[in-house]
Amino acid sequence: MSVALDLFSIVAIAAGAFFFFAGSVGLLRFPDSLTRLHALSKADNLGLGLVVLGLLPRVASLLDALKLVAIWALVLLSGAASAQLIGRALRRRGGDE
Amino acid sequence: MSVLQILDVGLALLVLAVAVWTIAAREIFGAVVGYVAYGLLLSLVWIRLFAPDVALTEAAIGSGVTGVLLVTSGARLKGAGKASAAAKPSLSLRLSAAALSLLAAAALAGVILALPDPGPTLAPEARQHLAATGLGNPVTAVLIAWRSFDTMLEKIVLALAVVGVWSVASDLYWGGAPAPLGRANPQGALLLLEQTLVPLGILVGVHIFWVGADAPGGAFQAGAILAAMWMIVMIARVSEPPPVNSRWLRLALVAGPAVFIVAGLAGLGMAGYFFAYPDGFAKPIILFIEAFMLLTIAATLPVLVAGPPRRSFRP
Amino acid sequence: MSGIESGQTPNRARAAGFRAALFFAFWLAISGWKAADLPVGLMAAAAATWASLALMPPTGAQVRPRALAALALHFLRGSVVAGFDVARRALGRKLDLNPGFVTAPLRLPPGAARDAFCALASLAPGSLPVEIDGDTVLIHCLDIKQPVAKNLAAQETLFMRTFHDE
Amino acid sequence: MTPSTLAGLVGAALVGLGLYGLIVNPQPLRKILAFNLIGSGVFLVFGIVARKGAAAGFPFDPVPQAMVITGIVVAFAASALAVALILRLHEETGQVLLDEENPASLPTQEGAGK
Amino acid sequence: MNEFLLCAAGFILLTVAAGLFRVLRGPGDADRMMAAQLLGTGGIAALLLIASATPVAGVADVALGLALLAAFASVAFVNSVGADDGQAREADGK
Repeated sequence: MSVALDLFSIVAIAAGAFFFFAGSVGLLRFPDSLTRLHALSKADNLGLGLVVLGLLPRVASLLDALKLVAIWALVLLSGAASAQLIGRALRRRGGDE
Repeated sequence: MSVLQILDVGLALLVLAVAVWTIAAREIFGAVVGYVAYGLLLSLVWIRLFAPDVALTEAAIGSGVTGVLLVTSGARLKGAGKASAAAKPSLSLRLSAAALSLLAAAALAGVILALPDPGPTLAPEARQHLAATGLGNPVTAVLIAWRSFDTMLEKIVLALAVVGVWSVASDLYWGGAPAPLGRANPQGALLLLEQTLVPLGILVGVHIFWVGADAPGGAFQAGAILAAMWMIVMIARVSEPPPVNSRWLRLALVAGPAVFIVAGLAGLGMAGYFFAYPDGFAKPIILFIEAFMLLTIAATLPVLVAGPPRRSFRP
Repeated sequence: MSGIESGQTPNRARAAGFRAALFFAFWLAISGWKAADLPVGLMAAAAATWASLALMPPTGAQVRPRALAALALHFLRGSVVAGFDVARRALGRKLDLNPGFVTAPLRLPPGAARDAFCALASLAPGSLPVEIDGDTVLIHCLDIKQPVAKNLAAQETLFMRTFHDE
Repeated sequence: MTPSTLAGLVGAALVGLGLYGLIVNPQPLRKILAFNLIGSGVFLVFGIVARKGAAAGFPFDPVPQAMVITGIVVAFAASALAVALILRLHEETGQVLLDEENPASLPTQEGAGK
Repeated sequence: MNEFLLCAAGFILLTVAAGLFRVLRGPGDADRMMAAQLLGTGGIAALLLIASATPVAGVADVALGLALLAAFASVAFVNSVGADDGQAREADGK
């Protein structure tokens, strides 16, 4: 059982790390600011979500698990809002550098 | 070398790289963003130093609130910064500055390497005081019970900083309100953030205040989080920075140090020395003082960011 | 969540109770359920409810729990697809991008519900609402050949089914 | 090398970096940044002192840590005051350089009205 | 298992640090802000991973605070670009 859970953790966290990697690559490779914003707002939220998912079997109590999920939810909210904020600021400036 | 050591070295190099960027960036704004990133990384370093209390303070104040202060002022100064980029210091000045800095860093590094291990420590005494207060978090106990003088004076420094910032105002505006933090017509995403994040932030702030008695956290960190929430509300233009002659504001600004002094004097009267907490009542008294400190910090930080009054008293 | 604010007292009281329960649950999630901490939790939830009511007056909208679950599932799946989509485009040998703007009509009236919907839409694959102008939203897309506007309309229907007025 | 020694050395390097920036950068806002770098370097040195003082069942000596917490708050207060001064200087004179060759003209009564 | 968690934390830090090249290159300030935002999210992930592998109490609360303030700098940035209080007319030469 614990081996299966460890395996689950490893797979989920590795996948999370992969999405962080993809987000960074996108941030570096994508040609203009707005597409880079996509890379940022979509990949890293998913990455953090998967890391949290992978850590869930390892927590000591249900409470810690709920706290992890709360952290992810807050980041998701912040990420969604700030992506729109930055997006509009870029649009307003005609900022496709 | 274990994985953890490699991680530590990598983190250290990253912190240094971002710090170099903060110093060397050509534009002000790039440097400011570098500093925000730097504060975030630094709180990771503090976790590695077994100092979650400090990590939380660094994340909230060092990176969060300072970041907002610098981003805001950096944008205001942007034009001026570009114009002045030409005025570079001479090579000789830079070389001598580099030599001096190198010397200072090397001397400090030498001291650090020469530190005895285990070093001199006050931890056993802190342990004694911790037992007397009934708290579980040694850092909070040190802040409020044992080294309470330092903390009280630090609160007074905050009040003095507010006086200093306000006194920069032009005479015309004295008694008025600072300029609004946000712009007119905030967009939907900002309103969403303000409507959902702020109540949750209040919960997190109270939680961090409350666990601060026994676990990492406390009035400083919680106050900074509540301050950040108030600032988001002001940036969304749902509330405006209060005028500097508002009685409620002034009460909030001095409540922390005032309650602190009263508690200290009460200790003097009842138990014989300043800040003596009577046996058995230490924990409730400490939490009482901390509650007012929380209020003062939550009020002071946004007031410092909002700056001096910019609008006349009667519009 | 949408529509004209009713301002009736029972309505407001119910909204307050609902939010207070939510905030108290959040408090329990982050702080634990030790009996000694509960009074503080109740006070914190009360403060959060007060702030929430002041910042977002209740409008008498109702939530359908099952539709909410469907909505959450939809956007969770969308978020995963979006992550894969970005990863595929970023890591491909040649950048597979066809960025551009699409305008789409919004049926939700201005207000908190619309803001929340736009936030959710920014998690959907390939689309990022950047500007709302009247009743249309300007969406930046990674690939304008995708049916972004159609997807948005479907999501909006789902959203409106979840939060409905009395 | 222990993690705390490493952090201490980073702190020393940060003090050096900050000092360099403080001297060399002519823009006051950059000087504030540099000053904050020095500050956090000093805090890190406190951090290693706290870590080496682990005793009595604590993994750290709480006294230096408490001092760092007050220090961070005071550093913020100082930064805010400095920023207010710079913004006022900018408002009055339209420039933000601390430069003897271009002395900032003294604020006049008219200038105060924006 | 702990080694794996720390490796993952290091890898995530490394990738978001690579993203920090955007702070160097820009070209716009928004790009810089995005890189800082990415560092914030990655930093939280690394923090949670490190916390799971090393015995430090209270790290979850630190992560909670960071998550709460994740958008804070971006909000201030968006709010201040082209701040229209008559002081900040920058002549961007982009």
